[in-house]
Amino acid sequence: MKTTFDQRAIDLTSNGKNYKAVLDDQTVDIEIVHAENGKLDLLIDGNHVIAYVSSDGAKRWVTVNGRTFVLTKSSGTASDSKNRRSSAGGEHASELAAPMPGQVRSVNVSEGDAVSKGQTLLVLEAMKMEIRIQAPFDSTVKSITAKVGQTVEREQILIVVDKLES
Amino acid sequence: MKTTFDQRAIDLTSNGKNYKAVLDDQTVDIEIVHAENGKLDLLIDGNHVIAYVSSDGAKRWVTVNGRTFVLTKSSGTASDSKNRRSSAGGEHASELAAPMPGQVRSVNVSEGDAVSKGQTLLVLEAMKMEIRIQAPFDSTVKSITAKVGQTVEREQILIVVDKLES
Amino acid sequence: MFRKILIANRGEIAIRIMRACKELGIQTVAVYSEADKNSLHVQFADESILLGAAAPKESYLNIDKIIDAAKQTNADAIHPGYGFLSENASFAAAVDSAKLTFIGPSADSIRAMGDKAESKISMKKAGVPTVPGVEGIESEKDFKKAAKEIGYPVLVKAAAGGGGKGMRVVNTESEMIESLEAARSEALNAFGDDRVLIEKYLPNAHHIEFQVFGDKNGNLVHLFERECSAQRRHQKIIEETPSPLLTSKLRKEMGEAAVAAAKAVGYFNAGTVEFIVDPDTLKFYFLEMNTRLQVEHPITEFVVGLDLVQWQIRIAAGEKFPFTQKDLFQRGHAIECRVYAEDPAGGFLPSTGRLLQFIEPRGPGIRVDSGFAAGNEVTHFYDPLLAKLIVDGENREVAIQRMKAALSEFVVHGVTTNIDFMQSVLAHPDFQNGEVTTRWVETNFNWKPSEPTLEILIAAALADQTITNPKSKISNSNEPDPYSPWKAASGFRN
Amino acid sequence: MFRKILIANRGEIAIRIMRACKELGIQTVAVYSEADKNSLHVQFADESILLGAAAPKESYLNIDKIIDAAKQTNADAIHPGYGFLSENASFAAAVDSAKLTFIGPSADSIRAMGDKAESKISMKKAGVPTVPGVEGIESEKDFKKAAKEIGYPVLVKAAAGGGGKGMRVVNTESEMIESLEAARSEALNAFGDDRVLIEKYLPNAHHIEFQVFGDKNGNLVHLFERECSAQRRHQKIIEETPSPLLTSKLRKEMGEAAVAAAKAVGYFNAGTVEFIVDPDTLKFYFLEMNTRLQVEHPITEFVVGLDLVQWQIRIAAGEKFPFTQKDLFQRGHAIECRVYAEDPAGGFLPSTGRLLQFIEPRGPGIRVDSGFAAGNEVTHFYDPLLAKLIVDGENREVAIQRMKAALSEFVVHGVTTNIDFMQSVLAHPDFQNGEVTTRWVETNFNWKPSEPTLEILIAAALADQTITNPKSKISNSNEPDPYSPWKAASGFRN
Repeated sequence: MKTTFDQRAIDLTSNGKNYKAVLDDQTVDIEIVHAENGKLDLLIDGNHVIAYVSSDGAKRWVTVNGRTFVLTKSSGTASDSKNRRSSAGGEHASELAAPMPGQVRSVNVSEGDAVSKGQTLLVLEAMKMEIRIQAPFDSTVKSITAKVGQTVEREQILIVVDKLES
Repeated sequence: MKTTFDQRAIDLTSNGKNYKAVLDDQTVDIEIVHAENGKLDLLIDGNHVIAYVSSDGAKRWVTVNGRTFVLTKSSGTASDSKNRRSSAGGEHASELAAPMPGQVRSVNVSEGDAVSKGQTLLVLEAMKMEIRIQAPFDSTVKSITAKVGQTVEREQILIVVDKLES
Repeated sequence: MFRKILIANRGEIAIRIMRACKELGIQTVAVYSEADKNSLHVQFADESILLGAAAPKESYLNIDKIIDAAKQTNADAIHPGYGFLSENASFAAAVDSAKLTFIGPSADSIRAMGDKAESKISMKKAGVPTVPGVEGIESEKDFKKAAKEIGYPVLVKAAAGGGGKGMRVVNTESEMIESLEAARSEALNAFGDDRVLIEKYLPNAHHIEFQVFGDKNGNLVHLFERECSAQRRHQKIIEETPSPLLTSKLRKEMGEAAVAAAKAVGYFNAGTVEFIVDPDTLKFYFLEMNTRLQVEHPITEFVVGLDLVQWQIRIAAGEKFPFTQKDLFQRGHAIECRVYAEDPAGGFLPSTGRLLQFIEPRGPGIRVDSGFAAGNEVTHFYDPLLAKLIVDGENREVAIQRMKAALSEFVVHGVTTNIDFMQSVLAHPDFQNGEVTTRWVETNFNWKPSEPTLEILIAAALADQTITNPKSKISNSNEPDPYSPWKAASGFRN
Repeated sequence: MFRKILIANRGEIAIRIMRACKELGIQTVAVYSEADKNSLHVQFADESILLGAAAPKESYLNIDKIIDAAKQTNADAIHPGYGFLSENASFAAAVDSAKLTFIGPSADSIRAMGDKAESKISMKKAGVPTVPGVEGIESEKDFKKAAKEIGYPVLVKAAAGGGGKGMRVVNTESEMIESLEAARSEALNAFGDDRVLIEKYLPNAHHIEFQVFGDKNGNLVHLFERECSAQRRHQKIIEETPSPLLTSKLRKEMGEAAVAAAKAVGYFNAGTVEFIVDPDTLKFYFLEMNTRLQVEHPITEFVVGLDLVQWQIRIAAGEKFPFTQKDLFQRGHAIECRVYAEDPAGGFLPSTGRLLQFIEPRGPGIRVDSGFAAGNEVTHFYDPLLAKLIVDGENREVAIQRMKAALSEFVVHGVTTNIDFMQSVLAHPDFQNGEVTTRWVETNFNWKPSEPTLEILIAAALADQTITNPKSKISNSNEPDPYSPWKAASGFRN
C-alpha cells in the first residue's frame, strides 16, 4: 500500500509475518516485535526501533529516539495546511487568518478603511499573549468577519483586505 | 439492577443523569462526574470520590483512597474461590491443591503410601520460594496428579489423600 | 496548623500545592472554571468549587468568587500559586478581611514591590544595587538628559509594569520621543498608569534570581540562586542552579543583597529577588522582586533539600524556621525545562489540541510536575505550560546528560511542543559552557526542526496502514472510531 | 569508558542500569527469556538477545549463553544487577576470561565473602566484631559445648549458605541434635556442603547495613547505613536511612568496621556490609557482606547525593573517586517500600496475573523504580517485586508522611499487593518510634485487610453495570471484549 506524507511516498507491503517498505528507491525489511497502546516495537533491517504513533485526521504523530514529528497524509491534497497557514503573511494573500485559537480583543478598523503596511487591524488574545494581526501591505479593508469577544479557531479568516496598487 | 459481591447485595438504579444505590437498608445518591480509562470521578451523597475499577471475569478490583479490594461477583456461586482455596488445609478435604502457580520440584511419596500429618508430600518451586505440600492428617496417598518438572496453576489439584480413621 | 486550604489556581502548581497539603494532613479545596471541569487538579482535591466561565476574569481572577468558595467550604487559608492573583495586593487584603490566611507575604509587601519606580527607590535606600537610571521624571527633555548621562542604549519602562508591557529599548536620541510615547500609551492601556522610568539597557546579561524566605518572626534567609538566562519571548524556558556564572564571593554578596531587599519591605514567606548580571564586569543589579512562589522553585528544592511549598504553609501557620542562613548549603546541580505547548519553528506560538499521548519520563533524579494526562484538552484560555521537567545530578555535566536522556523519553502527541528545541539548546556549546544570556535564543540560536527520518516515515505508514484495519489497531485517534483502544468512555451516561 | 554494556538481569534493576548507561552515553544490550519477550527492559535497550526458556537456569542463570550474547553484540562489559549471577564468583571469572569487564568486585572478593565460615574467620582477623560463635567444629559434643558457652538460644547455619536455607534456631540443649541434623541435610541439599557453624541468636535485633564503595586504586569509603529491620519471611520490605537507632558515635564505628571488612577482602566497586545490632546494648556484629549492588541502593543515593550505578560503571572503567570519606555526608531522610505481588493476608504468598491497572505515584521527592506497565504479565518464574517506591524528605517525619501519601496513589489491579499492608506498618507507633526489629512483623504485627466500604461496593457495582453495556465501558478487562478500551492490539499480526 502506497502512502504519501508531506510529499514523500512510502510503499508498504506485507509478506505474512513481516513488512517490506520502499521509499526513495531504498528497500527495508520491517518486523513488528510488539504493538500495543500506540507503541511499536520494531526491527528495521535488524535494528531495534521503538516508535510512538498517534493519528488525528490526516495527521500522524510519530516519536522515535525522543524526536517527534507531525506528518500530514496527503491523498491528493498534499501540504494543504502548510499553504493555508502561510497565507496570513503571504505576499499575494488578502485573507488574514488567526494564527492560533483565541479571543478577539479589539477590532481597530472598519470596512472600507485604507490601511498601511504593518498597521494593526485586530488584536487577538490567547494564552496570556496579545497577537496583533497586521496589514501585510498598503490596502483597503474589504470585509471583517470577526467580532470583539468572539472565540476563533486557528486559521479562521478574520479580515479580508484588498491590496492597493501603487 | 441488583448485584452481589462477596455476599453483600447492592441495588443500583439509574434515574437519568444520576444513580441511586441501596445496600444494607441505606440509600445513597450517586453522580458520575467523569469516567475514563478505568477511573471514576463520583459524587456519593455530595462527597467527592475517585475510584479506580477493573474487571477480570467475576472479579472486580476497586481502589478508593489508596485502598484496594478484590470483590467477587456472586451470581449464585458466592465465594466459590474462597471455599476452594481453603480446601488445601481443611479438616475434611482430601484434595491437596497448589497454593500458587509454580513448578513441581519433587514428589516425595508414591500412590498407596501411608503418610503422617505434616509430612512433606510434594515440593513446589515458585518465585524463588520452596513451598512444601504437607499431609493435613495421617492418611494414605490415593492418587498423585502432578509430575516432577510440571508447571501447575494456582488451585490445581496435586495429590489426593484418604484420611486414616484412627 | 490549617485544617483546610483552598488553592486559587489550576494545572501543575495546584496539584503540587495539594500534594504538600496531603503530606501535612491538610484537606484541599480546588476551584475551577468550566473549561477545567475534568482537569486533574479538580480530581486531586478533596472538594471542588466551580467558579465560572473559562475566561480568567470569570474564574481564576475573580476575587469575590474565590473568597466565597473558601467560606462555603470552611477553608481557613488560601494558597494563590503563581500567576493569576498571586501578586495582587487587593486579593491578599481581601483574604485578610475575610478572616482567612493568605499563604504568602503581606498585602503591603506585595504593593511595595509591585510598583517598579517605588520599589527601585526603596531598594536604593536599602543599599541594593539597581540598574543605573532615573525615575520620577516626566518631560522629554529630562528623559533625553538622563539617557545621555546613562549612555545609550537605554530602556524606558512602565512604572506600574510587568510582563514586558510598556517597555521600549531606545538606541539613539532620535528614537527617544517616539519610544517614550509608545511606552506611555501601552502602559496606560495595560495598567491605567502612564508613568515610565528610564534605565541602562544591558543587552547581554544573565538573569539570576535569589530565592528568599522569611518566617513571621523576622528570620529571613536566602536559598541561593537560580540561573534563568535561557529565555524566548522574555519568558524563561530552562533554569538551573547553581549558576555557572557565579563565584562564591559573588554568590554571597548577591544573597546578602537579596535578603536586604526583602527586609526593606518587611517580607515574610517565599519570594524571589531578580537580578541582572553583566558577565563582563560581574556587576549585578536589582531588577524586581516576585512576591510569590516561583515556577522554577523545584530546582532550589533539589539543591537545598527543603520543600518550599510545605514551608510556605508552615510559615503562614506561624511556625518558625528551625534553621538559620549558616545551616543552608547547595548540593549537586539541578535543571528545569519548561515543556510548553508551542511551536518553536513558528515564532513560539502556542499550540492547542487534545493530548493523544502524554508519557512523562521517570527514573533516578527525575521529577515531573505536570497537570495533564492523555485525553486532556490543551485550550487557548490558559498558559501553554504542559509540564516542568526537573532533574538533579552530582554536578552540572551529570545533570545536563540526565536532562537530555529525560527529554528524549517525554512523548507528547496532539500538540506541538518545544521538547526538541530544548534538546538542541542543551546540546549547544554555549549552553554547555554556561554562556547563554537573556537574548541568546533571539540572536544566536537559529533553530530548525530536523527532517523526518526513514524510521519516522515507516512508523507513520505502519500506523496508517493498521488504523484503517479495525482488527489491527495500534495507534491513537481523535476520530470517532468505536474500535479504538484509546477512546474514553465519554458516552458513559447515555 | 565503555562503548557498550550487556545487562545480565531483568525487571526494574535492568532498566535502572540502562538509564545510567544512557546518561553516560553507553549503548545497552538486554538479555531476556521467552517469558520476557515483551518486557520493558527489552524495549528500553538498544539491542536485545534471547537467552532461552523462562526457567532461570535456561536464561538468566546461564553463564555460557550470557557470555555468548556479550560477544555476539560486541559488548565490552557486563553488569550483573542483583540476584541471579551477581554473587557468582565463577561468572565473574568467566567474564574476565572472555576479556570482558565484570562491573562489580573481583571473583576473589566474591568467593571470600561467599563462605560464611571463612568470611567470619577473616572478619575476626580484621578486627570486625562478629556474632559470638564457633566455626570449624563437627561433633555434636562440640556443638553442645559451644552452645553452652554462648548461651541459648543459638543459631546453627550452613557455612556455604544464604537465603535462610540450612538455618535453625535452637532454644534448648534437647533440641540440638535434631536441629543440627535438619540444618546439615538442608545445607547438603541446597549447597552440596553440609558444614554448619553455630552462633548466638539475637531474636530482637536491628538489621543495619553499610554501603561501601571502592575504586581500583585502593580508595575505599562507606556511604553510611541503611536500616532494614522491617522484614517478612526474612526478606526486607521497608528500608530507610539514616537509621533511627544509630548515634553518630555508633555510625562512625560501624562505618569504620564496614570499611575494614571490605579492605580485608581487597574489595572494589559497590558492596554492602550487613550487621545486626542489639538495640539494648547497642553492640553490633558482622552478619555477611553482599558483594553486589543492593536492591535498596536508591535510599543511599537520595541521602548521600551520588548515583551508585553510574559510579559502579565508572569504577569498573578505571576512574578514581574524586572524593574521600570526609567529603561525604547524609542530608535528609529516605525510605524505600518494596511493592510485591503477594498476599499479606495469606502468608505473603506470591500473586500472579495480568496487570489490569498499574499507576505509579509521582511528585516532589518521589522516585519509582519499576519494570512493569499495565498489560504486563506477572509470572511465577521470577521474583514478585513489582516496584520500589522511594521517597526522601527533610527529616524522618516528613519522609514517612510522603511515603504514606505516595503509597495511597499507587494503584495496582490484577495481582494482590502488599501496599495496604505497608501502609499499616508505616502508621504503627512501633515503626514511627523506630523500634521495629527483624522479627517484629512475625511476632508483633497481626495485620488483617479492612472490610470493603460503601464507596468500594458502589464503584464495583458501577463498573459491573457499565461493563456489560458496550456503549459505556469504563473499566479494565482481561476478557476478550472487542469493545474494551483496554485491549492491547495483540491481534496485530493476525
